[in-house]
Amino acid sequence: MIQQENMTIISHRSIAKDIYELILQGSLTKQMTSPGQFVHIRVTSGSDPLLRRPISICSIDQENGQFTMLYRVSGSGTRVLSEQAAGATVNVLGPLGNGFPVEYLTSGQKALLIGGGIGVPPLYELSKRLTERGIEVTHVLGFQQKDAVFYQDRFEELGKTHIATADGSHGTKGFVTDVIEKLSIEADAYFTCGPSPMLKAVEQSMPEVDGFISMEQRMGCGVGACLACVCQVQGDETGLAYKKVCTDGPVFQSGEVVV
Amino acid sequence: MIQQENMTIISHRSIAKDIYELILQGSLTKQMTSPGQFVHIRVTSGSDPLLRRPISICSIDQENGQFTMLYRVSGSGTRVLSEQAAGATVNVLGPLGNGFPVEYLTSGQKALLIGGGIGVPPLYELSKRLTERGIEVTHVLGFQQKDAVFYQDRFEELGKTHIATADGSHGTKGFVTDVIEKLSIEADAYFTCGPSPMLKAVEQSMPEVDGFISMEQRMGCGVGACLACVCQVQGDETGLAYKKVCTDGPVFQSGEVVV
Amino acid sequence: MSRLSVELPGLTLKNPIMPASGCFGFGKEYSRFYDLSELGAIMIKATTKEPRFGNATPRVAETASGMLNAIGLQNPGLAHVMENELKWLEQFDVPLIANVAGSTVEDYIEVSEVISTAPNVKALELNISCPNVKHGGIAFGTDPAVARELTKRVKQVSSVPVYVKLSPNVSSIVEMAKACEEGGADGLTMINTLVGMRLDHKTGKPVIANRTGGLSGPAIKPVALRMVYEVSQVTSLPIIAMGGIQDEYDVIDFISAGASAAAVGTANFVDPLVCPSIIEKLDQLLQSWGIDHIHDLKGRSWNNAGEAAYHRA
Amino acid sequence: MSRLSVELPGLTLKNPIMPASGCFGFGKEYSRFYDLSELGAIMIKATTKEPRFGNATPRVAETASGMLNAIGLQNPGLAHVMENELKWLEQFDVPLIANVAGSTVEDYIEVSEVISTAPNVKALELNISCPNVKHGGIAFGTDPAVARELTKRVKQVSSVPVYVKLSPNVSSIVEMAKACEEGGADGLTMINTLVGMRLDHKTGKPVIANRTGGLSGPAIKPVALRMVYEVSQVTSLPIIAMGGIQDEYDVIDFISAGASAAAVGTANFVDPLVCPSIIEKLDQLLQSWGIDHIHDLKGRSWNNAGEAAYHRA
Ligand SMILES: Cc1cc2nc3c(=O)[nH]c(=O)nc-3n(C[C@H](O)[C@H](O)[C@H](O)COP(=O)(O)OP(=O)(O)OC[C@H]3O[C@@H](n4cnc5c(N)ncnc54)[C@H](O)[C@@H]3O)c2cc1C
Ligand SMILES: Cc1cc2nc3c(=O)[nH]c(=O)nc-3n(C[C@H](O)[C@H](O)[C@H](O)COP(=O)(O)OP(=O)(O)OC[C@H]3O[C@@H](n4cnc5c(N)ncnc54)[C@H](O)[C@@H]3O)c2cc1C
Ligand SMILES: Cc1cc2nc3c(=O)[nH]c(=O)nc-3n(C[C@H](O)[C@H](O)[C@H](O)COP(=O)(O)O)c2cc1C
Ligand SMILES: Cc1cc2nc3c(=O)[nH]c(=O)nc-3n(C[C@H](O)[C@H](O)[C@H](O)COP(=O)(O)O)c2cc1C
Ligand code: FES
Ligand code: FES
Repeated sequence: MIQQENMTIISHRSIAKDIYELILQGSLTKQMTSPGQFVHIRVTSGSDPLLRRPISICSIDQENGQFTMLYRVSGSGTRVLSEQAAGATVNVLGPLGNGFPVEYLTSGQKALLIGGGIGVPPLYELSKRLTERGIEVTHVLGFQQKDAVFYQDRFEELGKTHIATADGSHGTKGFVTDVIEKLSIEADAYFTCGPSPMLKAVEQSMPEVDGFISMEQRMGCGVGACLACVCQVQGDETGLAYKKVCTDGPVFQSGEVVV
Repeated sequence: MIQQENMTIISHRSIAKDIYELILQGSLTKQMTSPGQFVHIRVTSGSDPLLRRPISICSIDQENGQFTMLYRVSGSGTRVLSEQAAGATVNVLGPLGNGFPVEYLTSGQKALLIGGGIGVPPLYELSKRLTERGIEVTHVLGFQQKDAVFYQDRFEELGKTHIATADGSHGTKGFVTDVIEKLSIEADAYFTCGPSPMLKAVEQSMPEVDGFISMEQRMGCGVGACLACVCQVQGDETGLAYKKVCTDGPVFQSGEVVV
Repeated sequence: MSRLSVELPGLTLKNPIMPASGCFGFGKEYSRFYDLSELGAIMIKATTKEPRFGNATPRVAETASGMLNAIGLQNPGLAHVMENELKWLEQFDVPLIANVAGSTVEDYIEVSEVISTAPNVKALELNISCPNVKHGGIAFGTDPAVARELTKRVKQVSSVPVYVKLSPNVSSIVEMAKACEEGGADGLTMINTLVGMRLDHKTGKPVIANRTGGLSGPAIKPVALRMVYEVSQVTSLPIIAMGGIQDEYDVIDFISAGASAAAVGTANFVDPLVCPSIIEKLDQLLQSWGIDHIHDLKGRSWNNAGEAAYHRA
Repeated sequence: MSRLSVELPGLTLKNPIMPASGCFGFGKEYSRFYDLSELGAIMIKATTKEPRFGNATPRVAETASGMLNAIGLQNPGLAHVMENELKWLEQFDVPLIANVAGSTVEDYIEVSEVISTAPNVKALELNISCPNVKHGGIAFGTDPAVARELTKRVKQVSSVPVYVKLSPNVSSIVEMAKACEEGGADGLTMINTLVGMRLDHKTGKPVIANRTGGLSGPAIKPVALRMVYEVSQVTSLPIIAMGGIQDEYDVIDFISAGASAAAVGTANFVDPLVCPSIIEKLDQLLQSWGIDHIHDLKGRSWNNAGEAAYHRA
């Protein structure tokens, strides 16, 4: 069931250049079960900015009824959000969408988690779930430059972690696919989230491996009603088959939709 | 000279039903000299609400570089303002307009200050200035009902203070003009601020006394450029003479403009 | 009779609040939030003869107090809508207003004739004002003669009353309204979106794939209100109003401007529970004002309705 | 030559930023905030033959991300403007664009003929789009034939280039633009305000004494941008664009849409220093993007201008 709630800010801090970590508390947390799902955030009670903002669930703490989001300040909505202090409330709608299938792999198998920039956050809860199930996890995380890197230590606690930066200021210089090729990392399945060009490159670089891809799209409602967020199904020539990122996704199996 | 400044909130609290007291600090305070002037407040950096809000200067504390505003939460702008906490900044443009002429009376003369609702605040600084000059001040303050009354004690410290409430829940039942008539208060000049019907009633009830009236009008720019806030000059048949409340006022001599 | 119940051609409404077309799909998604039977009516997503995929993405962009959309009338087509969506909606006690779109007069006629026979479709809403399709749509909505003719033709085949949805992108909305009235329309719905655009600051290119889109949300409310005010004074047709409605006060404004009922579009995206919330608060507000029926306030911006009621309050 | 300097018919602009007519009076008030010589130009308040008091108050009302105004062309009349306001403005090194209004063609002609002879008036802006006066104003702005004829007549008497200010309250702004071009206009300014309305929630009556008013501010930017985008592709006239501009990015958007310069209206009320602030930040932004001249970005929403510049950056 989808709900909306005014959740309380427990902690709110900058963890990298323009990147904020926001911890929220409320009963909605109970509904959050699948890594890769997202919430739809209302940043003001006024009418500017008007629309909600989709942000991935990065980490769930059922014990304390809290969950964590990481977000980048890029426009008006995230800027307003970043000005909220602990104690204030944020209106959250969710959890929305279908997350990554944690059950797809079994103990002893290998998972490759590939994240780009602000696509990295949902992989954190996913990695926790996979490692809990005894799956061996390798992370390849791409960032713009050194000061944009976040959560490296947390990912390292869960498994091998390779960092790539576009300008080479930290880790390997280049893209995540460069790292994957260079190290010829093997995996029984990959799970990826990030900008479309990255998703496309990842899908093409491992055609023989099963993969799960989290898509981004501009959204209106976030609940499947407005048809803002559609993407096309691969191989559909009519153009009439389509999927909604907000409710059919955001996670799709590789080959399912046109990235 | 008019300036604008992001002033810091020193204190912000509710002092009566829907009435807030806001104390701001900044170098702009230095410019504030005349009681009855107002500031133009921007309550958000977003575009809703868009326009500034005119609020009177209630009290000036040059020593600490602070001034006080009292305002009533009545719509979207004042609601947003009321949510700002101490430590935050508020963008203030001002001081604007022409205030009450403190020099109009001399020591030993009698002043009658008549305020209605949210027109009461500017009379506080005025009363301080007048009493400092040795003028005997009487206050007649009208409110809707008991829980809307504010600053009664402060006014009492400065001079005789009569309260009227529309429903009789505090002080005299009725309007400020009822009190003035009943007590046949004498004065060398009156100074008044409040809703137009009150201003009109006051002007009519004391035709023989010199008076100064602070007008309210919807504003755009607040600096004299947009012509939103015009009022007509009494006796002007052409309709071409006019005054701008924001720059020619808000205080006018009684008989000068059409209330 | 309740304070909120309203009778309109073809429509017996528990209350005058309904989601606007295209902002509520065919109801399924929002049925996860509340019982759709609470609604006055539902204006379903535009239906065309054949299925349509609509425009490329991005299809939406945010603007100051508003949003642009260019969905492009994506829908599964008449047959599918009849067999699936409308059937599914039969479980709810709520009248449907079917939004009909097309590229040619014949398209409109075919869809209208068929969809008006569905048992829960109580009225049609001719979408002659969609700014986001190349053919038809808005062309029908800017030429009075074309609008009159289309209305007349559809009236001949429809089994239920016909409302025409007006476009605000015209020099005179009054002329358009009169033309529809002459064509035999049973009511008007207004307004559809204003044509607008957003550019990407860095590239300078349109954010929306379709380049332009339809502007909706609170930003357009002043324009919508003015148009309802103008039209309600010159036609006798009932108006279902929309454009930026977010709360019960916005509904009161449109009723005061002369509307008989109100539809909520974009606000559903901001708060999925907005419709039931408005219904509840509207009732409370009228009660606290001592207003017996919402139509006691109808048109009071230009007539004297509600004066007595208001002063009594 | 600087990154921001722009040449337009009659106008040599240090930068393409100017306050929009009616939002800056005749400059006196804002001269207390900064040196008016910093501005690209000033579009002065509408001037009519005779003095006008304008409409009753309230004259403004706020709306979501916008405002309504119905000032009603209040101004001290042609003679007073010539002798006082324009004279006073001569102390600044800034070209003036005189906004001309009237109720009849003859009014426009008389004012244009005289005001165009003032030494600092470098161009006229025909206000055929004011929604807030009973006679004239918007009537001239919604009929292409009338607009063409008026333009032609004014061109015959004006000593300086003539820009026509277009109303957005039309079915086709492209038709209006073409008509003005045919009439011999030297440029276009767009857009004026959208007609809108706000009601008092409690009484249901219009907040503005004139009942309807002109909607301006960020709310209308998407509509303005779309119209500039459409018009710039079909006429060769330079466009001075306005509608919701608040910062340097908004200016870039309008230039990308096809405008040659930009005017700032409502934003002056929000921040009296907005014009000089935009000028400074615009220069910095272009520099940081490696753009040599702002017109390298002109029309890039629909042409390939700026592609090279952008990729170089
Ligand atoms: C399923 C999903 C999960 C996401 N998870 C995260 C996350 O965990 N952390 C994070 O920082 N970002 C995430 N994003 C991207 C995030 O939604 C955008 O960065 C954010 O909406 C931008 O808002 P703004 O106010 O900063 O920008 P503005 O430019 O003011 O936004 C204007 C409009 O465009 C939309 N928009 C802008 N950029 C994007 C984008 N990249 N994707 C979708 N809509 C966009 C906004 O939602 C808004 O409607 C996610 C997006 C999706 C679809
Ligand atoms: C010179 C002057 C001094 C004032 N001093 C005070 C004061 O000290 N304390 C106080 O509480 N109020 C004062 N007011 C009134 C105050 O400006 C309004 O109450 C306030 O603007 C309402 O804003 P809102 O966001 O609550 O209401 P909204 O209804 O959201 O306002 C919408 C628009 O209407 C305007 N508006 C609404 N009511 C008024 C009004 N009564 N007068 C002028 N504009 C209005 C707003 O400024 C805004 O532009 C003063 C007004 C003027 C002109
Ligand atoms: C995403 C979206 C899709 C829409 N689709 C349709 C549609 O299919 N048919 C139609 O007549 N109007 C459509 N509209 C217009 C709305 O029904 C409504 O007229 C408009 O949005 C103004 O109301 P609002 O401001 O409350 O959204 C759509 C609007 C939006 C935002
Ligand atoms: C208070 C006010 C007065 C205006 N007066 C005039 C005027 O006299 N002549 C005119 O052509 N436009 C006038 N306008 C319209 C503006 O010049 C401008 O076209 C419009 O406001 C859109 O720009 P903005 O959104 O930046 O305000 C006025 C606008 C406002 C807000
Ligand atoms: S965002 Fe509305 S359908 Fe996906
Ligand atoms: S508010 Fe603009 S002139 Fe007074």
